[in-house]
Amino acid sequence: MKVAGERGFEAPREAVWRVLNDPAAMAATMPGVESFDVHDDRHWRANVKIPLGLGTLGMTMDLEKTEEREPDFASLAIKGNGVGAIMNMTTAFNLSDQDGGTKMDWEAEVRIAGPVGSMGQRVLQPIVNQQVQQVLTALEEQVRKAQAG
Amino acid sequence: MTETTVTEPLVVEETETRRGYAGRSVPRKEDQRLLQGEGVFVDDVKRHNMGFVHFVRSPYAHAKIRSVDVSKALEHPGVLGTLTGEEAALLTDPFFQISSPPGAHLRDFCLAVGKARFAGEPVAAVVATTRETARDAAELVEVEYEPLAAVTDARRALDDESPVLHDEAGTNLTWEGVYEWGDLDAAFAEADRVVKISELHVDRFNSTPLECNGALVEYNRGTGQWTIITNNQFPGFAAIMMGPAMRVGLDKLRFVTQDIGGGFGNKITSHPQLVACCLLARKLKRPVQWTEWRTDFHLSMSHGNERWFEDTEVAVKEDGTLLGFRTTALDDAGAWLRYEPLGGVIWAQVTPGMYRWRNIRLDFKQVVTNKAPCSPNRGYSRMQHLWFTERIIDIVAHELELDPVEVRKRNYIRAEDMPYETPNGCVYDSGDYAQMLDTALELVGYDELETRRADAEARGRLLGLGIGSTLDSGTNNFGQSRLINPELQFSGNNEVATVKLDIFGEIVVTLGTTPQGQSHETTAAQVVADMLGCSIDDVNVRAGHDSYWNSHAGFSGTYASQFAVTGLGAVRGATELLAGEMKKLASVVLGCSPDDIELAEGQARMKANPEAALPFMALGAIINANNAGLPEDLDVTLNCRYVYRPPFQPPDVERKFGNLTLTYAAQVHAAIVEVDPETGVYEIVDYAAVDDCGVRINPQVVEGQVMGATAQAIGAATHETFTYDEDGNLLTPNFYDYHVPHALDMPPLRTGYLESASPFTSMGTKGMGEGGGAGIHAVCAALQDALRESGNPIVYDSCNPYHRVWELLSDPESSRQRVNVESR
Amino acid sequence: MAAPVVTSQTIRVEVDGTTYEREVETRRLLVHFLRDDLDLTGTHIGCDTGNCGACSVIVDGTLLKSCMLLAVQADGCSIETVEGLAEDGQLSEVQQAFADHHGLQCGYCTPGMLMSATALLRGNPNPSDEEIARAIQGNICRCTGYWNIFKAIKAASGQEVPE
Amino acid sequence: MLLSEVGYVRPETLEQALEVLAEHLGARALAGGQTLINVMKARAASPEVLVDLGGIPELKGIELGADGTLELGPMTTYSELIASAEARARPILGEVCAQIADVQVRNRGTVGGNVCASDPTNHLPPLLTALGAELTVAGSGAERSVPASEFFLGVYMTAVGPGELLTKISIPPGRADGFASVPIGVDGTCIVNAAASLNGGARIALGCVGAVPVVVEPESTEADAVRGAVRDAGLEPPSDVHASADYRRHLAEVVAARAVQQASERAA
Repeated sequence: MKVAGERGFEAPREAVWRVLNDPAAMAATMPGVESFDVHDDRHWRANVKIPLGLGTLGMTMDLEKTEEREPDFASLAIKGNGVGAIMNMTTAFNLSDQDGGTKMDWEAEVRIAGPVGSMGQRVLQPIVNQQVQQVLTALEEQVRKAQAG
Repeated sequence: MTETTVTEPLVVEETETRRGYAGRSVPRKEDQRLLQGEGVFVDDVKRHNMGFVHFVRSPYAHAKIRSVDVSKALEHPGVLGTLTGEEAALLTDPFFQISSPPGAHLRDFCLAVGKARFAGEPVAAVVATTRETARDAAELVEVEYEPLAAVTDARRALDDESPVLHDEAGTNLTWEGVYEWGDLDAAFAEADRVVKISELHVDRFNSTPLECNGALVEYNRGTGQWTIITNNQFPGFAAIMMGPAMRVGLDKLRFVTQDIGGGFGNKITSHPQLVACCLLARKLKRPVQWTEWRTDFHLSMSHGNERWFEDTEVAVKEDGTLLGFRTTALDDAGAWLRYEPLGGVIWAQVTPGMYRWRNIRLDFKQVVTNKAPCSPNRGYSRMQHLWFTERIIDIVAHELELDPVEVRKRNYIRAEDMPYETPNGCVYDSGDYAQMLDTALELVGYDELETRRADAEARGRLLGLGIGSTLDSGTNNFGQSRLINPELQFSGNNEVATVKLDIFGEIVVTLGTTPQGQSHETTAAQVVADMLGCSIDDVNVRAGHDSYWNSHAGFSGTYASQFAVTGLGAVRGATELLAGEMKKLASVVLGCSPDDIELAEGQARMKANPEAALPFMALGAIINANNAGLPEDLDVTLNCRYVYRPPFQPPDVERKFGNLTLTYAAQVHAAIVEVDPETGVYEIVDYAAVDDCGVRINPQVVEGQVMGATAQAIGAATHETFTYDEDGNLLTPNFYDYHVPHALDMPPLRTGYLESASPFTSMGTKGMGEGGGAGIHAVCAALQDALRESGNPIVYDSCNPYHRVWELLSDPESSRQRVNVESR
Repeated sequence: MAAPVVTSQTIRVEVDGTTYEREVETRRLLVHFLRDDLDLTGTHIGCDTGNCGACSVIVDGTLLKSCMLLAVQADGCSIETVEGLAEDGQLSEVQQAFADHHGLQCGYCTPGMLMSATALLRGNPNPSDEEIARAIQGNICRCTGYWNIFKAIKAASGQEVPE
Repeated sequence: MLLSEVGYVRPETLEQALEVLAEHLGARALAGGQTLINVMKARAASPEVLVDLGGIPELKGIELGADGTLELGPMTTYSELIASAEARARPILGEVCAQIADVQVRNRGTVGGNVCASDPTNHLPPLLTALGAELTVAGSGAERSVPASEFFLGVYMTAVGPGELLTKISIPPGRADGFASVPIGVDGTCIVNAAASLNGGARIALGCVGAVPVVVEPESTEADAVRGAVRDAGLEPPSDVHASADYRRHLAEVVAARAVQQASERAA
């Protein structure tokens, strides 16, 4: 499943870059994070419980920064492991200046394997889309916070 | 909703068996227990102290297994033990492979070893005191996977960039063979037109029996024997697979079945799971029970063969006379060859379909992909091929602007040609296909077709009629396996029955078969009662199969449309022996010649003097409990065993020539569909099924098979598909997304029949039950007919859910590019 | 004061006229309770998504799928299963009609199908063809194509059945 | 089959239920269970505690107010709604409920469960959205009323937050309603569905084309206008084994027009 889009931020590119590369700020953007461990500057691990109305989907997510070209490009590989589902996600973003702010072009490819992956096909795409929107909105909030702080 | 018309039989051979129970729809013996919830299905069986097995399954379609750690699972309260692929590889040998190289090199164990090759493949097993606990613990088994790229499209399987599933084979092309008969060059030289069809596709589905697989396995440490209570429908095959793998003789494997909740071929290849259960029962020193749940079944068990027909060329005369065809069949076997590559030859039982063309070339290639393994499914391998030949007929007719009815009639093998030898040496025993077609057309209302078309059009609907004609070849000659692998030492076929007369006059019949709804207890009793001249109520047919009873042979089981021939052949043979013994015994007691004795009304009596009679009870008592004083040389046990062996020769491996099956039941179905052109949604509004399976022992049972097969075909033609995404996730792993027909989906059905007695069987019967594939062909043809005025698209897939019909409607040209007609 | 949260509970149910009292884990589905705890194996399981209807039973007069109910939710209820349809070995009219019209082959869907048919005819003694089909739309049969089941239910309702 | 371990409680009052939900963050309300228990079988979701709402009388019942407003207790089963004389005040409700799944599921499944599950293929989220229903949500504090158009937040997510319950569904009077769908087979899961209501301007709510029902308000009830409005709505439907995004977009136009047509016929 591929999703992509762009998002504008009213902040300079460096500020956005800092947020995107700050594990703590990133943790705050992810839904249902219960714990977030930083192994080193390229490897993070999060325990998340993705809240769904019918219960939560618990996952351990290993995040690895696979490429980085400061201050405009980075890509991540994320591997999530949960009961009944395994998620593999690669995501990349590209920052550029735009009207005094920053434009972020992003794309993500999500692959979900296991019973949940196949059972929930009719609902997974909407869920992924929605989670992505939530992350982006939270990201905006983090950028705003970082600007204010 | 439903209206069923049974037409008068058009061909009825008077036979000896027609006088009594045979030929009548007597009530089923099975029904009393099944209607009261007192059948015994595999999951109903319990044993003291049994543990429940849950398999840990790979979430990945293709991944290296770096490690399997069961320690956390073993610590979980209630867990009794585990089994891993590495253990299995130590304790067993790989399953025997039917294929010649490179397929022969596959190393298939009961659990994945080193690598998982399809999503849902069992990787480890956990046993616990409750079902729920076993599943809890299975979640605690830590498997470290290294995901690999998957290949899920057979057409990509041989690309350089595609991953190879089995390093031992070195290629995904596990079997290939070239079949050619007749003179293709001459046929194409003679043709007025050559119709080229670039690609056709038979989709992946199966019959999804409502009961999934299962077993309860006990191990007797004293004798080293396993008792496998299961619903496997072909224990003979399971035993051949399991014994060598487990390094034991077949007497150590006792198979027991009773009631089986549908099989349709899908319960032939549970042997890997059965081996895992055997190993666990021995390791844990207690009975273990395994029940497969619906999602497990969809993910991992017995998908029907998916097949592509590439680069087909058909040689045809201007008037629609078919001369021959050539094609490449690319068969997608899934990840393992559990019954394959037999599908690579089984289709050849019906090489020309129902038509008289004599020049045929088919290049068969079978590949492995990261999908669930294929194994037989109702109409196994013939269905795919017959769909293909039927598609050819309709495409040729439409492209040449001929009537598909006329093209069929022009080319059908004629009644006067029977028995008909096909180009590859099979012998179609009897039948009148044109007559069947006429009956089907009459039942479906062909005369009013154009009126109905106009009426539908006025309602904004597109109406179309389609015909599907098929053969249900029954009673395999297993010698055909040598066309796959000349090293194999299989040929012929056999089935066993024992019939005995017991002490109080009970007639007890034991079958080697494993029925799953086919009413064997009833039909066997009909035959026995007729032959012994007694009431059907006095005939007790044992339910199920037990290899302890000594009533089984190498090919025992219920599969491949053969009970009416092999099963009843064995019953008949054993009953004949028993009747002879009963007469002999009576003649000794009554002091006459056995020829003077007849069996009637539950007695052995003198023909000349019916007063001089011995009731069956007396005969049973004399031999079993009161035998002093009988002549020493009286060779009578009243316990007779007979092995029926059909008259087969091994085929000619070089020419790929020989008789591959004994009987050929035939089906002609006709469907009328109405399509909503705005959405692609369609409905089957009328349906007729005409069946000819020779002499019918129990017409109601036969008709039940026809109906059931028809419903399955309708499901397969409309919505049933095992579709995978490119990563190898199955997108239809349950009945939400895998939509089988519901009561509301059923069209009105009319059935009709012919009885063309088989000259090759003792009662004129033919195996039957698998002919429903005709429905897939009929629906495809009806759709193509309905869409003719909407850009004349080509129906190229066997499964046509609404989205595909919409695609044909909105872009007919893409489908039309698959077809090209050359004039010569 | 809210009721306590429990993970197992003693329940009392009446099944086909017999009262059973058992302690059961709260997570156990009613169908597993019937089959495994009470050994009433007439009620079957054909799927794991509530689609197939093989597990249909009548709970306090209402037709339900026993795979979508926890056993504890049936506490205090009266349950009818296929095993209670015949009286003294005498088949009910619906059961007999299934036998007469060959409405079953393998017999696996049959218990659920019989419960659906029984529930239908209690509320609607003279169902139309459409009503019969709607009454069993939640019961999957893979053997018969439903046609003979339609006939059987129609016959059980005393209506004429075209042969 | 084979659920994970789960706590269970069957409160007898709404207060008790809310109390348990507030106490246990991992608790989920169990209504008819016809979705939730299946999700739990797949272990795709594993609530820690199930709060069975079956024993709470105030969550049941159907009342028709003097002004024609229909008030549904969320624990009303589909079968009860179909059989209810009061519910016939808004006939589309019973008609649509009769299309949901099968007899057994309709006997057990509840209207509240249908909306709170918020599965994109469910029937009632688009229907209630089109009808302009109001949903009452109770928590530890005051009750609040949420219009259906704001109730559905995502797949399996609604305005009913942690510690809260849906307590009432209010449906304004009206008759000019329509519903159309393309299911898999005659009665399978919906591929696309649409509800329309012409009570005060045309409002269409489309199901199965996003995480939540998509509202489209065409300028007229003419088929072309309806289809145009759906086309302009910029739908981003999912692709799956039953339909590509494009096919769903197309079907959305067709079923919207059909739902509006049915509604128009009833307005006449």
